[in-house]
Amino acid sequence: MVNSILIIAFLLLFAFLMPLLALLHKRLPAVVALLLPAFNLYVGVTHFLKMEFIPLIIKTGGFRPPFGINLAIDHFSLFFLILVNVVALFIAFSYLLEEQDYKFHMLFLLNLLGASGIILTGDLFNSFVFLEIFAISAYALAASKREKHALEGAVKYLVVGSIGSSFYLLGVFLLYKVTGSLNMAFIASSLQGEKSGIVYLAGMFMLFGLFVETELFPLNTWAPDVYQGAYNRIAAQFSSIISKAAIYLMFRIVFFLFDDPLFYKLLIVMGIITFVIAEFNALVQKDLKRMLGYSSIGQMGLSVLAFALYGITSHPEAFFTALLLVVNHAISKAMIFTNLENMPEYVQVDTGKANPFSSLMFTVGALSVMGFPFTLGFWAKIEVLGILLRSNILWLFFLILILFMVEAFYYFRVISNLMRSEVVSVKLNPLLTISLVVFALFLLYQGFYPVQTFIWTNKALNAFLNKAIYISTIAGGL
Amino acid sequence: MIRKFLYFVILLAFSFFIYAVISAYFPFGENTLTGVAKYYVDNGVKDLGGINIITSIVTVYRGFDTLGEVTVLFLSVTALAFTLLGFKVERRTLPNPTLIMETGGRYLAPLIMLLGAYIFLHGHLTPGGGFPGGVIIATAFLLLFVTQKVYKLRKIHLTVTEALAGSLYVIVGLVGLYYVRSFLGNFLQTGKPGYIVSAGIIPIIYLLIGFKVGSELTAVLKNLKEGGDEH
Amino acid sequence: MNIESLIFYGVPIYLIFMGVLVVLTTKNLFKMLLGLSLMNSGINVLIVALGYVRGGTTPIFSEYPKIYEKVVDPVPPALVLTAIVIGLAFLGLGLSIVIRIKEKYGTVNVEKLKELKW
Amino acid sequence: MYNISLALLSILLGALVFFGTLSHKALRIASLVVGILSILAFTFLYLKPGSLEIVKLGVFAMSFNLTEVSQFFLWIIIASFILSLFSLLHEERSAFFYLYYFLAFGFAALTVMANDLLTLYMNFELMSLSVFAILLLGVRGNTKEIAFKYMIYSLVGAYFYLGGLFLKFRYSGNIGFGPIVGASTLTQIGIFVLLALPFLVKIATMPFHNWAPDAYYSASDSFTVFFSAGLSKVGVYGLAILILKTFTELFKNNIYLPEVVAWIGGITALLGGIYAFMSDDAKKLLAYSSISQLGYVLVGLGLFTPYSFSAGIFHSVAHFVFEGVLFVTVAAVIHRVGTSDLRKMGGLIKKMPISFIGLLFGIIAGSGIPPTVGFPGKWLLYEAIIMKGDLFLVSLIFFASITAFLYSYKLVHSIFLGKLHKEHRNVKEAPLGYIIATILFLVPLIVFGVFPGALFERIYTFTKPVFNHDAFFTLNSLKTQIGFAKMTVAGITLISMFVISFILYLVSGKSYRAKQEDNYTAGEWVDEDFASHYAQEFYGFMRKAFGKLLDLSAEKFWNGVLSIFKAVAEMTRRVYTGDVRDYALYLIFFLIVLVFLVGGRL
Repeated sequence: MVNSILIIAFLLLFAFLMPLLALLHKRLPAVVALLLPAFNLYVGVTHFLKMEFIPLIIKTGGFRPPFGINLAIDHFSLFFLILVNVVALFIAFSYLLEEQDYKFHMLFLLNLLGASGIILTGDLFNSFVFLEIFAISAYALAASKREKHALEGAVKYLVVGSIGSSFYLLGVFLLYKVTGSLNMAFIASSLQGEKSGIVYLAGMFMLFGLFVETELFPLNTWAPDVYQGAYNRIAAQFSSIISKAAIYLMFRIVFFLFDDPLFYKLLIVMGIITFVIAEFNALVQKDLKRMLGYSSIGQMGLSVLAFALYGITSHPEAFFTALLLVVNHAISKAMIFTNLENMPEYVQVDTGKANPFSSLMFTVGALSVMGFPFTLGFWAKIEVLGILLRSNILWLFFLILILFMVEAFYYFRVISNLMRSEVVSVKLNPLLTISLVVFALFLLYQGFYPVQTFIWTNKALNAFLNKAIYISTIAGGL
Repeated sequence: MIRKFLYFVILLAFSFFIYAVISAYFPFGENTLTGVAKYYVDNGVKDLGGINIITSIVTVYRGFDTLGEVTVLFLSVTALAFTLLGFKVERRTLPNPTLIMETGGRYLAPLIMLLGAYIFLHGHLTPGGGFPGGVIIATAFLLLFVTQKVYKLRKIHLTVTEALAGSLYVIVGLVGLYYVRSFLGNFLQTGKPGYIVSAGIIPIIYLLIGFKVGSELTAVLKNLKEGGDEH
Repeated sequence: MNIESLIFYGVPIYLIFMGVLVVLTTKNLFKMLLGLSLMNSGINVLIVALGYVRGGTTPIFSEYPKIYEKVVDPVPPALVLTAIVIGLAFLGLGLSIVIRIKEKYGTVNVEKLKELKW
Repeated sequence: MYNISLALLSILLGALVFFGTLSHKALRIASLVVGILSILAFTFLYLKPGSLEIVKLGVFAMSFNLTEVSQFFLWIIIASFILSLFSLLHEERSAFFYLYYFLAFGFAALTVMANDLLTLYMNFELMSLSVFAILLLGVRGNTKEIAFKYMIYSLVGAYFYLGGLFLKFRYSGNIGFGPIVGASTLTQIGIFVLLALPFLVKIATMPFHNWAPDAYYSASDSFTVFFSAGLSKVGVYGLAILILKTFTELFKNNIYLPEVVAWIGGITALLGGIYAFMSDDAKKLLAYSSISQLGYVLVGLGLFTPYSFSAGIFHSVAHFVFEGVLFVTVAAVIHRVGTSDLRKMGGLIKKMPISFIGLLFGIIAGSGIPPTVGFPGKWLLYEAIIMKGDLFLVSLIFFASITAFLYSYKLVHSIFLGKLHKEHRNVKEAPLGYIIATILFLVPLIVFGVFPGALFERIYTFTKPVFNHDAFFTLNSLKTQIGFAKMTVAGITLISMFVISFILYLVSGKSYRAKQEDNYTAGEWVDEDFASHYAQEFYGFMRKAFGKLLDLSAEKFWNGVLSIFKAVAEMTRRVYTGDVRDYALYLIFFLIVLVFLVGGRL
């Protein structure tokens, strides 16, 4: 197996070298931006298949944890690494032919670096650094269209995001003060059992920072603006890479460090409110991208809700559901947002022109988000309803059911308008077409025969739930 | 106005609350070093040969963070240049620099650069290091930008310096990975503590960081002065 | 409550929330960024203050092999070093976006920046 | 051989027709004919009831079983599908239309074959999706609005069904059709309502019927044949299976639920009829008549006596036959005339005699006159209600029957009788496909009317295990405790009355044979173009009587529900003010809230 630190090293190396590569050939940066996610994916998949159940520690600086920073790799982090890089590969491949400044590709790679770093690292302060890399590149990407709306969205994100990450830093440091370490496993092992009040405060500060990135209400106010203003590929990146890496960190931190009902209850409430408000707001949107943005927010809320239900009820299925939702949403939203590229004349929810192929792709993606039978989303929806019922919260069950109807309502309104919209011939980007078809087939195939997704998700789930092994492998030596 | 005052009162109360909590949990100055901090202080010099423990932490123990930090800076410069791409700065006529400014600037700048170089080369011995050193170097260029009537700095030079310094940093890390099986691991001898040639890779890393930060910040200044156009 | 802790804890915390207050009350986007920067600085100072050991020196053993008995916690300064650079990076990017906004909207007044809402 | 490969076959055939349509007109017709033949062949050669078939989806196994009930309804669906294909031969539609058409059929077939609730749900949703796609390709009206409306009604029903499915799983531990044991009556009723909802939507029970008139109006005319005659049977099947297998005990023991369901059916029958004779569009009229007739079916199923249940099932077959023939003939007329507006038709009797006969028999059956298929079901239903002693319901149904006469007459008169419009002088008889379909529909219309026992025998096989009742029929007669009907006698009586009155007409009157173009008003000369056809303001006086009722539409109610949602959304979206300072304010307040949540632990 290739040493997985190379993921980060290569991403950095090539990001640094990008200006020189751009001097060599104008197209080289785009190609590099395609090759690196492919490499990451290769590393991720080989690890996922060959790795033992025990997490892999990769130390940096030559010192064992907690003295040096380490990467801690288990199936759970690999699962997210693969997910994020699949989407990145998808986006990079689809836009290979697009003319962009090399700096854009640099930002793309650095964003991917941030996401991969967050996912792989086993150190809290390191996660803050990567979170910042990831957030700052996200601000820049949100503004990358350099038009009014993009800039407005970006500046809102910037203000909100920087407040959030400042408090994340404070939270991390408070934890250091309490435990004397910055290593996640060490902190986790010393936080087991009774926690002092300051730990809760630190947890709240950290979660406060993460809520901004995971788009939970009321800290998600920037999100619809960014989704509306940014390029389509950036919107796809936001809903499928950025929010997914952030939600990974949230899962890890909440479950490993602050495994406490207070946090889970908080997350349940936040998840519900986020889902409710996002779905309702999506119902009355006029702008298609803003509507999709709200839908993304709603899905994040739902995933968080499912995760938090695990914390309350300790049914592993609940967390499984959260992962399934994340996968389904990452893939289908990446599809929907990039597909918007093919329908430039369809901006409003109910009017516009589109070509049949893009309408079809939109429909497949939307059906999967809604959870129509024989798409991957169906299984996620079934699991969601199943765990809600199993948790014995009937009112919540019916609330979610009704919100699913709301979701179906606004998606089908778009679908029916799209299908009957005036046909306009758009020159389809061949690479985008290929990747859209691949993703659509994946969603349908996994909807029909979801074994692979279930097995992989289950593997990730088992790695995640066995936090004792994680902690003892890393912190056991002390 | 009332609104602002209300915010003020609420925030004041809240900050007082946080203050009370923090000073209750961590009384000021009454620390004993525990955990990793204790290890760093006890073994830092032995491990790496650098007498500046903070530097050792920054470059080796938590060198990965520093790599990230460099990346953030690099990222911000890139993002800034990208955001300002195609933005034309209004040509404001600066007051013509006087002869004193021009001559003084011309002679002062190399000295400032020298100071910067000194600071990043002595990072493992004295307070300072790559970042301050780089910033000082950038100020030398700022001085030149402001005081010289005609000062052309070719962007390509900055770009190449930046790219090479950054990638060499990663390559140093990879060499460590090859020789000591650990990314950014120290693969050199630690030498005698307190001497300039000591502390393994720390001076090398600070050298690279100094160049990188210096060239990046200079690029920022250039961008803000001339607008971000294609090089 | 002693005066030392009020200065070294109280002031940074006050800085943090006054930074927030600037964000809440100013209309000028540029000042808003400065407010955020103020908040960052407050957090940085607070972190360094939290690592202080009374009577300790900096963890630089200039007279090696003599080891000082009491040194301050070396980790917070190392972290803050990183955090400062991050704050700088944030500010730089923020300013460039504000410049662009000034170009496109012709103003940096946040009340005019409400094209995306609801 | 697996029965479910019928769905596979239909997908293949759909693809075949799809590519046939893309290439050449003749190929389209050829591939449609291949479709008809191969589905017929499959049905007669392979379809065998009683074997459990499992399709493993990795994490869930879809199970199918062709039980007696399924088989009964599957035959109806297949028959209506094939008969609708005959008329489809003459309609030229886009390639996708055919694909969706075959898909809708395939998934409808899978739906009735499903052996558990989740399998049923999955196929049911896909059937709805296919129909949605077909409706998007509709021919008149605002198709996207109409298709959207259909989909939303279906989806809301389906989602509630999903809720019911999970509740059932929670109480009984499985998702099969088996009964729910141990849940309280109220819970059971709740689950029944949830599970029944999508099927009530499919059979367009009031107040879930709003999609139907628009959808029937908008959709391709041949598709409506399948839509009304075939696909609505999926709804009937769903209700039947729920009542027969899952909620048997509930219906047996609870005295209110059957009454309520039956009353909902009765009201649907009456209101549907009233709306029907108020409609000025042929297809909307038929849509409402279909709603009304399915109301009878719901009465029968809901009342839950052996007679009423059998009557309901029988009447759903009758519904298939006469709605099928009505929709086919109307489709034929529209094909020739080019409009579905009743006010623009008239006097086509001589131009399209076969269609006229088809339609005439259709309305006769629809009004429940012997010896047609409409009679036995209705008769038995009346008997059942009377035996139950529910006189109000009887009178409700009775009035509903009167409306059936009214709209039937309006239909036949407006299209075929009266004055011929000038532009229709060159109208020819419908093309061959329509004729064949009409004739094929007329066969069961008479045969099952005269020999209802043939059908009741099938129905008996699945009602007997539930009700444990004796056979109440012979091949051509029905016998209950309070009545006896022999179809041949009733038929002969009625036919002889017709003959006698016809003879009287021939013998007695010296009547003037008016030409179709003749105009006659009281002493006034009018020119040929003056439309004196009564279809202009047919039942205009009724509008005065029932105008208030027409205003009281369910659509308004549902729009009200929707607007509540939208009002809530308008409120919640105000949170996103667009002002960064507000956003920062939310952040800080939220931070304060978070810190206070920690509160006492500090």
